[in-house]
Amino acid sequence: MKPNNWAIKPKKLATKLNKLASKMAVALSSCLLSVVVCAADTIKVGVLHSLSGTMAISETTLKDTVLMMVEAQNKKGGLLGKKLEAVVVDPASNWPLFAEKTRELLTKHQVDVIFGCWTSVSRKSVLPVVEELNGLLFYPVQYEGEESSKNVFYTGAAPNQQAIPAVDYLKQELEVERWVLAGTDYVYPRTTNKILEAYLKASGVSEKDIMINYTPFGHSDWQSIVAEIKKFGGAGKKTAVVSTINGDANVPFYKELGNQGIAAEDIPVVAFSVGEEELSGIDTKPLVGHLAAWNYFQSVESAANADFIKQWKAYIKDDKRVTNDPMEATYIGFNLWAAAVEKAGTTAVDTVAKAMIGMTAPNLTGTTAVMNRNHHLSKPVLIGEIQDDGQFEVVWETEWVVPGDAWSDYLPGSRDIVADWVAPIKCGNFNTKTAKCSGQNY
Amino acid sequence: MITGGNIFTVATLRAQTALFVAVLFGVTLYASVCNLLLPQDSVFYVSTYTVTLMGKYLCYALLALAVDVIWGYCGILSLGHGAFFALGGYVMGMYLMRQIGDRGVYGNSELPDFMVFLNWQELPWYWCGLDHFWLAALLVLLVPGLLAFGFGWLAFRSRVAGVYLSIMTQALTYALMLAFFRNEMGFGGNNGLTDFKDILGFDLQADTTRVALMLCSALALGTAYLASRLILASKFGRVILAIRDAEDRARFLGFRTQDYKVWLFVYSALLAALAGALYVPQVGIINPGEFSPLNSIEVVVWVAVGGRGTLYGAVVGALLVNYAKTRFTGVMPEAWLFALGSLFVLVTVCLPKGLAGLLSRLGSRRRRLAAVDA
Amino acid sequence: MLEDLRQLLRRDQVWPFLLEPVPPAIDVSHRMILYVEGLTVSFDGFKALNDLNLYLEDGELRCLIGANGAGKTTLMDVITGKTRPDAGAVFFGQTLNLLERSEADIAALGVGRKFQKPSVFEAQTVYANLELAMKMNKGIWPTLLARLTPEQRDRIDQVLEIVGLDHRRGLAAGALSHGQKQWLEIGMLLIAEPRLLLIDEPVAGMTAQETERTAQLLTSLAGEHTVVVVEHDMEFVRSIAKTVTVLHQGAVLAEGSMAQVQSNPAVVEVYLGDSQ
Amino acid sequence: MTLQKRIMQKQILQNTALWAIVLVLIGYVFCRPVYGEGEAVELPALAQQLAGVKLKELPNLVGQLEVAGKTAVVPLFEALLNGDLYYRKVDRLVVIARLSPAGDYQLRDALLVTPLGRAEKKALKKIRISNRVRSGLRDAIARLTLFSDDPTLRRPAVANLFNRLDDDSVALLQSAAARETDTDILATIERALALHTLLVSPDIPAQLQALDKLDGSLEPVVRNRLAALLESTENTGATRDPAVIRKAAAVLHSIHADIEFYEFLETLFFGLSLGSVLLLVATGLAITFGVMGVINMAHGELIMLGAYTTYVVQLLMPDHIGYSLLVAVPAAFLVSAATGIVIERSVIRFLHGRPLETLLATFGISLLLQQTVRSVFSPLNRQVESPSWLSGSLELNAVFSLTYNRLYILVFALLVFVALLLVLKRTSLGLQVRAVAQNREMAKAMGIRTDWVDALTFGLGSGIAGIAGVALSQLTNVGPNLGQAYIIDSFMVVVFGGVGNLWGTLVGSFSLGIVNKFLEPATGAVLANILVLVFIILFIQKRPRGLFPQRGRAGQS
Repeated sequence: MKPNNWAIKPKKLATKLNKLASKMAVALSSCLLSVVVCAADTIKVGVLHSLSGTMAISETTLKDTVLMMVEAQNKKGGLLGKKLEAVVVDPASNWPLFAEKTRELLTKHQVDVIFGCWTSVSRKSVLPVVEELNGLLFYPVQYEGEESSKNVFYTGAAPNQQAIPAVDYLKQELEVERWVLAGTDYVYPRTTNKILEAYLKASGVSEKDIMINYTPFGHSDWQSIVAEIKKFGGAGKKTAVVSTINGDANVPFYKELGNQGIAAEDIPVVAFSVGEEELSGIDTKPLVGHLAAWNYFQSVESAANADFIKQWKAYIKDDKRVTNDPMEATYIGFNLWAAAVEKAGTTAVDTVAKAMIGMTAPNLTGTTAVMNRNHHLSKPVLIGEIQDDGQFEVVWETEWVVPGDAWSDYLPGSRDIVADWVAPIKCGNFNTKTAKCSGQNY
Repeated sequence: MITGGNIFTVATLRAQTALFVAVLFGVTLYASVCNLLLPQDSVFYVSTYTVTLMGKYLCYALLALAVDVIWGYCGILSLGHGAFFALGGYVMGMYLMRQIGDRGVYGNSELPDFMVFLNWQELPWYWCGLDHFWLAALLVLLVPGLLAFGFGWLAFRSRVAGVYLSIMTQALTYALMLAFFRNEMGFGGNNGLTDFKDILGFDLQADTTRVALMLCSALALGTAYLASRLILASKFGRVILAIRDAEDRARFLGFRTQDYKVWLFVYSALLAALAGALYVPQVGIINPGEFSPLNSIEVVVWVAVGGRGTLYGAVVGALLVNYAKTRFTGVMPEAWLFALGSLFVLVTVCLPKGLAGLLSRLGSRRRRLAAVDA
Repeated sequence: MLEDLRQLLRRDQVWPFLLEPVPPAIDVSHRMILYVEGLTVSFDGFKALNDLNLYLEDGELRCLIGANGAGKTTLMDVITGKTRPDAGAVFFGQTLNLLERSEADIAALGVGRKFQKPSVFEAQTVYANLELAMKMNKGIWPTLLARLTPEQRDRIDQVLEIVGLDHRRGLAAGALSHGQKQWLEIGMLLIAEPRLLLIDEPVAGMTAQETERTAQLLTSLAGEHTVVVVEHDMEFVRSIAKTVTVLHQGAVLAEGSMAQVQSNPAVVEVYLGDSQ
Repeated sequence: MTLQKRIMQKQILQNTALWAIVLVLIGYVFCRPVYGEGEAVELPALAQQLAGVKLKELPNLVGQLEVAGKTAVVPLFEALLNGDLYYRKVDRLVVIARLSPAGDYQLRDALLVTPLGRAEKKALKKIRISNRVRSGLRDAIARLTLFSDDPTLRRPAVANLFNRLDDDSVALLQSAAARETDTDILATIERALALHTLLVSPDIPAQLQALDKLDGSLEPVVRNRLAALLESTENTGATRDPAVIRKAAAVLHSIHADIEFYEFLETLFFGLSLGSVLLLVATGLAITFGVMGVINMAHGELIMLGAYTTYVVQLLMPDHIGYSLLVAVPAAFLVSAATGIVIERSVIRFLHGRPLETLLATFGISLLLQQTVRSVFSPLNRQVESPSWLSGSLELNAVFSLTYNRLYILVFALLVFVALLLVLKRTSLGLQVRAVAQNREMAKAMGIRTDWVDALTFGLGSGIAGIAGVALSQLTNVGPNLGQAYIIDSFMVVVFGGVGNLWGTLVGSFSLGIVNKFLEPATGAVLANILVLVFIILFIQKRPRGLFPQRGRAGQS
């Protein structure tokens, strides 16, 4: 046994395995072959989504989306006269592994851009590495905000692009007076609910009309909590549930709601983590009428969306597959990046990042997405009602696009902080009171 | 061959230990020198990525060693050693968090970022004092050590053994995982602790710091290996083996076996905690996922693959499996899980002594053949 | 739980693992070394021992016989601390209450036990087995730092010779034959220098020759040690026993010399009842 | 029907936009004889407007339809509510369409419900509705069915009106009371009228009498109105007779006491239900672990296989979802049992007497099974439908109801348990299993084929895991990670109850379930879970062999 083997030898083996894998995994085939074939002079696109482990359910789709976009771009002739080459790694839903794989992408494969991450914790794990090695990360999922990094572009929704419009809708259109904020116990629901609580109190809702509840990941026994919600909702005022319940816990939650006789007309549930893909694994009959707030729904009728759905179904070779909001965020992010590279004429991170600001790209709902100075997008907000075919019927939408706010105005800690990556501020967390850019040492 | 690995002559053991230490330090020092002194385009250059990876593997190897000490030598199968590893890591993580000071995104020198945006007003008491490295270093060992002592004292005194003990250790780490997931606990919930800046004033992103941390891990592993070797070669070690093979007999000979088990368990937990504390600054994050029972079971598999009951087997197993994991998850994630699953089954059914057992069997056959030839 | 914690934190006691074990002296001023009185043990309603009384004289060799389930092994379990009785008392000498002590303590007091099924440390050498059994401080630190003194080496050599395993000293105990394991276990008892030896079926699986040697060994032990032998082999019992105790349904049925016992009508009825 | 009824009862508030329409309609219905003769001529034309109507205009259109069509539009409303209303793209004809077994749609006239032939899905366009429309439709159906002959229709209608008590609904209820024959419904109407009297009548004896009637009434609306009444006298000093106030307070107090009692029952039921799930998942383990000493870490995956079997069964019989579970139970048993036997024969039999090794090997098997399922069925969750007899709840009164799926699973778990006991106690297989568990060598000597018994025992335990999977498919996600969520819990139950003792498993699972559910309101779900785990860890220190240990010498070795 010579332990130093691990550091040097198995180059050949890896190449062989690469070839083998490309034969095996149908979805990966074209791209991985290109990894092997195209040795030099390509623009490398890193894909950092979990393909195994608990997050594989959600993230595999995004990996496929990026690969589809890369393929489409190559058909259009690539970028700057070069072909794009996707480098796919699997961080296996393991957070430290996300950091390790990022380092691998940036140092070993020297990718020009990374599309990746889903959970907040994975992004937090990757962040120091991306900043250290000056990479470029596009993050396509709605999140809790409270962050703006020089090296990250956030194409998902910030809380003010999802949670606050949803609450406004419930207040104004459904005249909700009593609120249940139910979430899985992690940072996104915690922050979102903190923001919503402050927002509701600021608009005159009293403490006793707000109920906050947290449950663990994958919670499956919802009997007591649903009974409590039912009791809370039986007090004579219109009640709604704002749900930041994550992933797997949703199915048993909705089932229990249905069985305990809580229909959408009585106590509507508006969810921020339930999209078309999640619904495709659920018997949606008991869910009909419940709501979700996103920046995109598959059911939106626009030419761009129709094309996108067609392209997706053709790429994935499955007519039943659906599209969802994080896919749109990936789509926008990719197009913005491609446009910025064209504009900058290089893939150098600093130049591209500069070109990104103010860059626009059409989104799939018929309007235009703009990358703001705080590295967040301006997007429209849509509220949809779940239908029995697993799709959403849009019942409300904002009149204009809403700019994403990195630092919430409703949290005491971040009220005075703004992100602005254009000179003279050039800072992700600029404190307007002290006029200082705290923490980050750029 | 009755039960391999235990009836080594003193000479083979010495040779084995010397070889292990030589290889360990040879490789790590070589990598350090090549990383720091050679230019990046040199053929012999070792990238920082590789150095960090090596550091991580060495921590895993130390964790595997910890599990092997109690499982291979005392027959206590702990499915919760990840708990001690993670606790050690959390203490270190808390120290690193305190080192950030006012360089966090909110510029709050009193509170870590995650406490600021969840509206914590002041630092919880259990965070106090952790800005001092030596106190943190003490707590790295003290916290998991006390937990191991408390758990072991209760469990071994009431003679919870075998499968029951395994399931209880699993419950322990599972309960801790759930607890650390709770944001009210003040450990950052699901996100855990991250965004570390420096350790003892050295920038964590610097190549030299990374190399130093990797060398520290190697040193820790080497020391732990030697210490374990000494302990197990003493009469104490023979009592431990005696307890593994016939606990009742040992008890009727006058040994308070529960005390022996408790102290060995604590020793093993300390090794695991040390591994965790070294792991965190190198990977840059610690979160409740490390408490997951699955992780702990995986560690047991590294040991099984390498060969339990031989210290070098545990180390080799940890390195091999993790290396394979790094290689293959990138290339074919699906096949990897199939491979890992089959590895479990094949090793337990066909290679109960792991690779080390295979080696020693081959070795003894060669010796026998040689004897015949002569 | 709380009570345990309180016990743990008692100021007037040093934690047992920190304590240097000093075996208390055994008071045999009334010539008796073991008192067993009113012992009752039940498993799920079945009385394995039923108000059993037994007294052993210091230095005697006593045989216990009785049918399966008569309570012989259970009695040994109680004396060595493995099983807690429902009622009764067990005293070692005049003063030492064995029921308050753990197995390890009882062993340290000088009660050795050989199991029905030979129980040795199979992964270790014969020599190491004896070394482990050697009488010495069995605390954690002393064990960690222990080195064999020349006297101890001599003692091991001596015992190896007595049990006839001299030429097997380097062999793993697991490689020994069944009989040799029995001998090794007896050797382990000897080297621990106990006052009282409890020996469960020592000659099971032994050849006639080996049995004879065992008989010799056991008789030679009596006097210096007190020996209790449980055995089914009546020939063997007859060859070694001065006093025999017959157990039946968890209680003493008869006691006396082999001849007395054999002519006792109660014993005859129990053993031969069916055939009459 | 019960679903509708419950939904009606819950409708306390209605948005004001709809109120206007409701008032007009009630007035209209009240002023005119209910079974009027005038058939509105414009009805088909109105119905036709549904084709391509904007969501915003739909509530208005529904109101017009109700006025024009009255009971004639009930089928149309119900079709609209259930999402069965379409229009044909060619002629924009509004039709009720249902999926036929052939895969195309069977069309019916929207008003006359006469068959209109078939159509492809592509030729149809669904008329989509929103919550607001849905709620309006439910109200309209309630009003239209208040005088129906079917008491199951009248009941929700009454409850609906009770919840929005005002002069108009009272008038409607009074007229309904006159012709009501069902005593239960009549009592509800009387309570509603009493509440109205209490709130508006100036007559103090009448108020007191009304309070008598309201005593023990559990409808939330009564509780809320009483509380509001007391609060308003306290805060604003509104003039009310002190006797009435005192009595109202007493009535409210007794209502709260009743509710507390029912809440206790409810929590108990939740605990039993959680316990029954634990029992189902742990019983199989109690056999493989308790009887054979095999630590089967793949137990969770065998449960998962059972759930996937349910999914496949539903795929195979899409038209008989109601019966699919009855087929799925034996199918899941067979699939999991067969898998279990294969595992036993191929791996576990080599590891006999080495429980810790079985743990490792079966953990590997669990990874393999998970990944296999991922490859075959995709990593996404699969959709398993709940048959209608499993949805909804058994409503015992306004505050206490038992959900059917939980109720059935509770009964089912007990049945499985009893069946298993019978198999073990009464059959020769059971005898052999117990014999092998107690003394393998002896059993072998008696001529029992121990390897065969091992395989069957393992198969039995695995099969029960499969059955548990069928039950779980009705409660939670069917995905590759399904099993992992339950494996630690099931080990806890078995160890807590005492290995090798089925009764221990029964008592263990129910007590853990109940403790968990009673802790949950006080501590939250996560902490309750942690506390239960810590409790078990400490309990095992005190009683290392669980609640019901196997005793005697065999148990100690």
